[in-house]
Amino acid sequence: MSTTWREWLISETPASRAQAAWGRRYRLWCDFRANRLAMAGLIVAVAMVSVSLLAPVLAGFDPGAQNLTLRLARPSAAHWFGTDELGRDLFARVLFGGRVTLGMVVAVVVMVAPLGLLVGCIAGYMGGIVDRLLMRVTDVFLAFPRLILALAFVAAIKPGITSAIFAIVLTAWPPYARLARAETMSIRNADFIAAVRLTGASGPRIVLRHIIPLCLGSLVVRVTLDMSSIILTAAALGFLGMGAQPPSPEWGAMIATARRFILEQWWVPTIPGVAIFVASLAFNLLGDGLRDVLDPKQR
Amino acid sequence: MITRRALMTVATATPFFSFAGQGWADTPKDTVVVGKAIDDIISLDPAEAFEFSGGEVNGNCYERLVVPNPEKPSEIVGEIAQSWTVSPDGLVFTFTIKPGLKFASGAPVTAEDAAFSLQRTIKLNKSPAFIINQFGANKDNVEKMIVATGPNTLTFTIAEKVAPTFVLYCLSANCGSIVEKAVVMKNDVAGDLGNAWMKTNSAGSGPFSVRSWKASESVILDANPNSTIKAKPRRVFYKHIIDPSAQQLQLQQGDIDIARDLLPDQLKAAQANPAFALSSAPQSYIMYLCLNQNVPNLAKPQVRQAIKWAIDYDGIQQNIVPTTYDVQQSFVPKGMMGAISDRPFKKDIAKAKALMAEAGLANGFELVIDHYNGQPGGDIAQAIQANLGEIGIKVTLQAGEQRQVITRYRARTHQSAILSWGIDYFDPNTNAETFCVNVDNSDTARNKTLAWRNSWQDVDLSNRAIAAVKESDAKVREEMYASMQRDHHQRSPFALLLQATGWAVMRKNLKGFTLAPLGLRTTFDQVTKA
Amino acid sequence: MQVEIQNLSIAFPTASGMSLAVRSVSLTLGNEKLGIVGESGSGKSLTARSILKLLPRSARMTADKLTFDGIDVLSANENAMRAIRGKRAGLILQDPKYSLNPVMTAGEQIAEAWRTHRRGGKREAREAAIDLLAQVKINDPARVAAAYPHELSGGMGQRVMIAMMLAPDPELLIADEPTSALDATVQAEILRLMEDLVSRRGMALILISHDLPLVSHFCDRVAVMYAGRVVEELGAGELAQAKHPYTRGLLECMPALSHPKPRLPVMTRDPAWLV
Amino acid sequence: MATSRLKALAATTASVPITLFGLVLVTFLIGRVMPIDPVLAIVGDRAPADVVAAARLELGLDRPLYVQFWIYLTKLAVGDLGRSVMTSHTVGEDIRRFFPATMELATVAIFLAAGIGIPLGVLAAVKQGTRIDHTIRVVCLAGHSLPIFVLSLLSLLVFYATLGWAPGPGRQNLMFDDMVPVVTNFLTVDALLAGEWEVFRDAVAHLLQPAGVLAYFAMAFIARMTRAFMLDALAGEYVITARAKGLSPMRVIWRHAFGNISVRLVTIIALTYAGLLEGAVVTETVFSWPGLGQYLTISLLNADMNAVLGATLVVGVTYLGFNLLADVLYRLLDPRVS
Repeated sequence: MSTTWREWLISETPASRAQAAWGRRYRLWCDFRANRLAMAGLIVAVAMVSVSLLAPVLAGFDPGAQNLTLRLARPSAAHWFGTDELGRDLFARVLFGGRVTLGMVVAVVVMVAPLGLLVGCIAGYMGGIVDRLLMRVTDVFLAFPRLILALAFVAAIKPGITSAIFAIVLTAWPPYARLARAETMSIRNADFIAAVRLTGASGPRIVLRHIIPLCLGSLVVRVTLDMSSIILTAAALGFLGMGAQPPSPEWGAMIATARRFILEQWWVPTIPGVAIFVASLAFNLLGDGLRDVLDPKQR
Repeated sequence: MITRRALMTVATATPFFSFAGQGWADTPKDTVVVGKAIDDIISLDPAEAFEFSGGEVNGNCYERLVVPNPEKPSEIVGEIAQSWTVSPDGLVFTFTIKPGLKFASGAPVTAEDAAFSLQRTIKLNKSPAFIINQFGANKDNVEKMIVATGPNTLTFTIAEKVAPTFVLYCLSANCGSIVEKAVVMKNDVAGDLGNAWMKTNSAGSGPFSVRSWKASESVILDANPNSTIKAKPRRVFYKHIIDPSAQQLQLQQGDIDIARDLLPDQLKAAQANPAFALSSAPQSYIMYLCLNQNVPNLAKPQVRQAIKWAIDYDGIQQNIVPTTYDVQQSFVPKGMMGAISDRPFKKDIAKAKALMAEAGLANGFELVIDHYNGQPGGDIAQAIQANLGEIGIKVTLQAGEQRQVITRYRARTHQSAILSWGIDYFDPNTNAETFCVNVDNSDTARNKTLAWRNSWQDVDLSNRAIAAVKESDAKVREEMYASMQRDHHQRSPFALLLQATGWAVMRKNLKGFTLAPLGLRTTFDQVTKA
Repeated sequence: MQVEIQNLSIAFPTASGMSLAVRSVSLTLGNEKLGIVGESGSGKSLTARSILKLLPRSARMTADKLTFDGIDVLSANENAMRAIRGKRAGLILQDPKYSLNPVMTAGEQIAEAWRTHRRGGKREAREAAIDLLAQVKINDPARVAAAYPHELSGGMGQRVMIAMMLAPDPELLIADEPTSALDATVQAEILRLMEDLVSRRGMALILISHDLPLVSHFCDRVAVMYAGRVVEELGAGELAQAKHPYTRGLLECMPALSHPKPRLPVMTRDPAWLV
Repeated sequence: MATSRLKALAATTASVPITLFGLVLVTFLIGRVMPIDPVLAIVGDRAPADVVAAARLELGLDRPLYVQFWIYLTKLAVGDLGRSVMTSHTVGEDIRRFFPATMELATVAIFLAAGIGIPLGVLAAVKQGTRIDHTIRVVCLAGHSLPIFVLSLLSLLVFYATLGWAPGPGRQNLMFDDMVPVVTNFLTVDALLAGEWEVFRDAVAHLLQPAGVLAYFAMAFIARMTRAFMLDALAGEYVITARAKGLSPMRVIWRHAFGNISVRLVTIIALTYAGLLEGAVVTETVFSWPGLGQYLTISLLNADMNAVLGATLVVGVTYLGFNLLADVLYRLLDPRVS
């Protein structure tokens, strides 16, 4: 092949469907790459994910290992971020905390996106009484004060990461359902869906094969933007003592236990705060950039 | 109002956004502002209030028949009672009321008021009522048991003979506060004996009276001009501040005069700061690890002892709670009659492991420990988790909101828990009973003591605790509690850990405030500000 | 009034570098009616809008010369351009559904244009707007003035648009496919109205369209654009003499009653045209 | 046209009671499965068994669940929200006291957020792709990325403890306590009604910091939506028309582009406003603000179910109310909706 990959990708006259598809993706990537803030977000997000995954290698300390003689030590060569109130290495805890936080984010997204999508698509596609019923349920959950619902839910089960995840899912799905419903309604009456219906495709098949894929673009954007709010909700739950429990190095819980040091050993609560901030900002920037590219009409 | 306004104009003459750092006015000279988490208050009615902050407020607003001498708590002195006698059979206590005492309304304090107050506590039958009704009174017979026999004399008849000091200490409890009958009955709604009104008001003869209580916001006490105890501050203002850091900040900024809930590290900083003075006193709260005997592994005596030998008491105390707790391994808190200074346990992994092997559990087992999600409970739980890990017990911590943990505890669904216990009244029986007595281990038991909650029945200790109450000889009684505690060390499913020390950090210009020990009265009547 | 365009190029950044949308176009316009014809994307709209400097933000414009009545448009800033826009040259867009502000009444929008350049009171402006609506042959000008764009038909909307652009009495009117969003029956009416007004006021007109015969009917001169270039310039009457194969192609694609063809030919494009 | 608008409105309004019913039901169920014994809050840990049993009976907890729910509903129907065990007041009284505090906070916050966020959003859209745009986006996103409790703590540390510019936590200087008669429970309004300027000034000073923190959080969303809407509007053909008319850039931006998005923005602001009511939960804790958020949290953790149900209901009603308001505004203000 004499042409380079790039030329193949940006060709105006693609020779195959695959080439067209990849060309389209490449062009989106080029648009995305041009957005420097979004790229910064992507790089930071990827870096955080990989650092979290490599935490056992990079940390150098066991995040749970206490050394009561060395409590609240200042940042030093041995302990880059200092130590906390039980003499645990803060750097290691922040790294492992990334695993907890990002793990929670992934778990929430994996549950909430399909759930919201399904409810929304069914409501949008079926219409009528099903739609009205599902939307009322959505309304109920939307009208709930989000953090309170999560708090109540966690309190009702028991504080911990698992219940925090379910609590966030419980509060996060309605907007997805709304989004998917709106998209479905706009697609439902499109000519090509009518055409598919003429070929005898069943309702579920239309929803699964034709409607859901078309909602994915806005869904991806929504998910990325939501990641930051998931991180923040998880941290708020941890902060209020209802999320991850000590000794788990979850960032919000770390701040909650360390906030009493804010006047003297300010770095102990501040460092996990910065971690939350950086992660959340990265996902926000990334989501913003993705929205510009994938979902220009929403911007 | 006029003077207050004049004060304020001066105070607010400072600019809206002052750059001077002290731009926001200091608190007024005649007002004491206390920063404290006061959301535990659910009522200010002394017949009902059973929580820490409510008790403190009552202590400033009411007087009782008798109280422990604040200088020497083992001695009982009269407050409203001038003197008292006990009948030879030990069943009838007769009190003579001091002349000249007045309620906030200006009306004199009479034996009728005193009798009414105690009857009212029994009749309302709220949480603290048992402190009085354990002597045999109930709402049907109370008017015969507690009688004003004259304008200045009152008799209190008990059903069976017990140590007189026990009775007197119980009468000194918060629920023995004397309220003004006329005021209370004026506010009676549907036979509630004024309970609804008394929740947010006061009718006592103490140095202060309640001006207002706004839940989760503030309690304001105004000096009671008619009290024989003349209060120096005109007003005491409890400001609800839940966050210790916020308390610290506001103390530094002069927005509050006293911070009550600072944490160890903040106390350390405050000690080093010349702008502050500190007051501390041992509190009645004892933190303990309990082991539910319905868990087979924990029912093995060797395991219970192994756990007690595995915990690093000193390490925990010195590193996590250096100022706010002391090591305490017996159930009677230091400072109370019957307390012993024994320290039988220290961290000894070899010994603990040997005990585990003896129990046939050399490889350890898994254990769930419930604890409060607040501090320092969380840190201590983690330290204990690490300690028990060394002898092979794999601990899973289960943190919960306070009432959530207690709900599980009361339902006996826990395996093990780290909790605190404070005394109900100023007599060792309060703790001896709860830590030892379990005469009915069924789910419908009337008295659900801590021993019951851990399904632990030790007939010998139960009987000895019940017998100790009846012993009139103070010396012998003290001995009985001492030996009970020593046996408790060896046999109980409780690893007693720490006794709380209360701290108040105040600004240097504040004089005359000290924290009272063991839940006795912390009062504000002698406080002055320079 | 004289518009001179020399060697105008307009480019847009894309993934594969800058892409030229207009390539070295040169045109001059006096007090006459010029038609610019070409298919979608041929650069005709951009060329016309460059006179008002109303190009998309990402567009990069270069030219040897671009003047409006001696004013150098290339170097003019926004302020200087505002002296031309509206006051001296108006622009009519394709579809009134989008080109009229949906949340302002027709009257407000016309009055706004009038007031911007004529400094009059509000009441005066309202009266002027109604008068202008009458001039574009609207029967019930007061009602239309009070109506929102979505309440008007396409033809009506375009009349509002014309009235709005004529309000400041400009010397040049640029009409960018003014009728392509309208019903065929309305198209002629609007064009006739426009031609009538332009002639009566002695204005110059640039009429952009993809409909060659239509344009030649209304204009003095026609420029044919293809792929960003002016491939041919003709007098309106000289269509028959068109030389460029693209122009010829355009003409042959037209169904005509006078010369019926069994089958319309398909346009063949020669890459050489691009050179 | 007017009737179709009214019909749509009526349909939206009709759905509110159904949603509220769902809200009550879900809260009720959560409250009942919570592993906290509601009796504990009333009688404490020490109470003997008979006192506990009496309290349980008093709360009606011995009845079957559906009976308890039915009793709650019938009382609710006559406006009786029951009594809070935490405060010993009726929940209605509590809400009248706590809700205005939160509303006051949220109201000041939303004004700050909209007042700063909208111009920033417009500016970012107008300067799209420039350094100004990037700066605004990052500053706004930062507000949305910081946990609100960190922001609150930092703000206290900086503006109160270090600089001394702001008064400390709480709703007012305690010397002013009880100075003005309670009319609305909006302290600023009450102070004005009483003509107490010092109290008013003090109340405003105490409001600014927590409201500022909330506003920064809300501003991010408002600015971001404004920017997005504006980009959309600026790309509209009618903007080209407006420019072709020779209008000044200010007029093009504000009258034409912004004029087109203002209705959509109103809905966004209304929704953000509703969101702030719950965003206040954490802020209130840090700033010792006696508001509904704190009330809800504390009641929840004490299983004070009447309080939780009542407060949730109020927040829910407010949220739905704002939604409805947004809907109404949209339908009434935007000439395009028919």
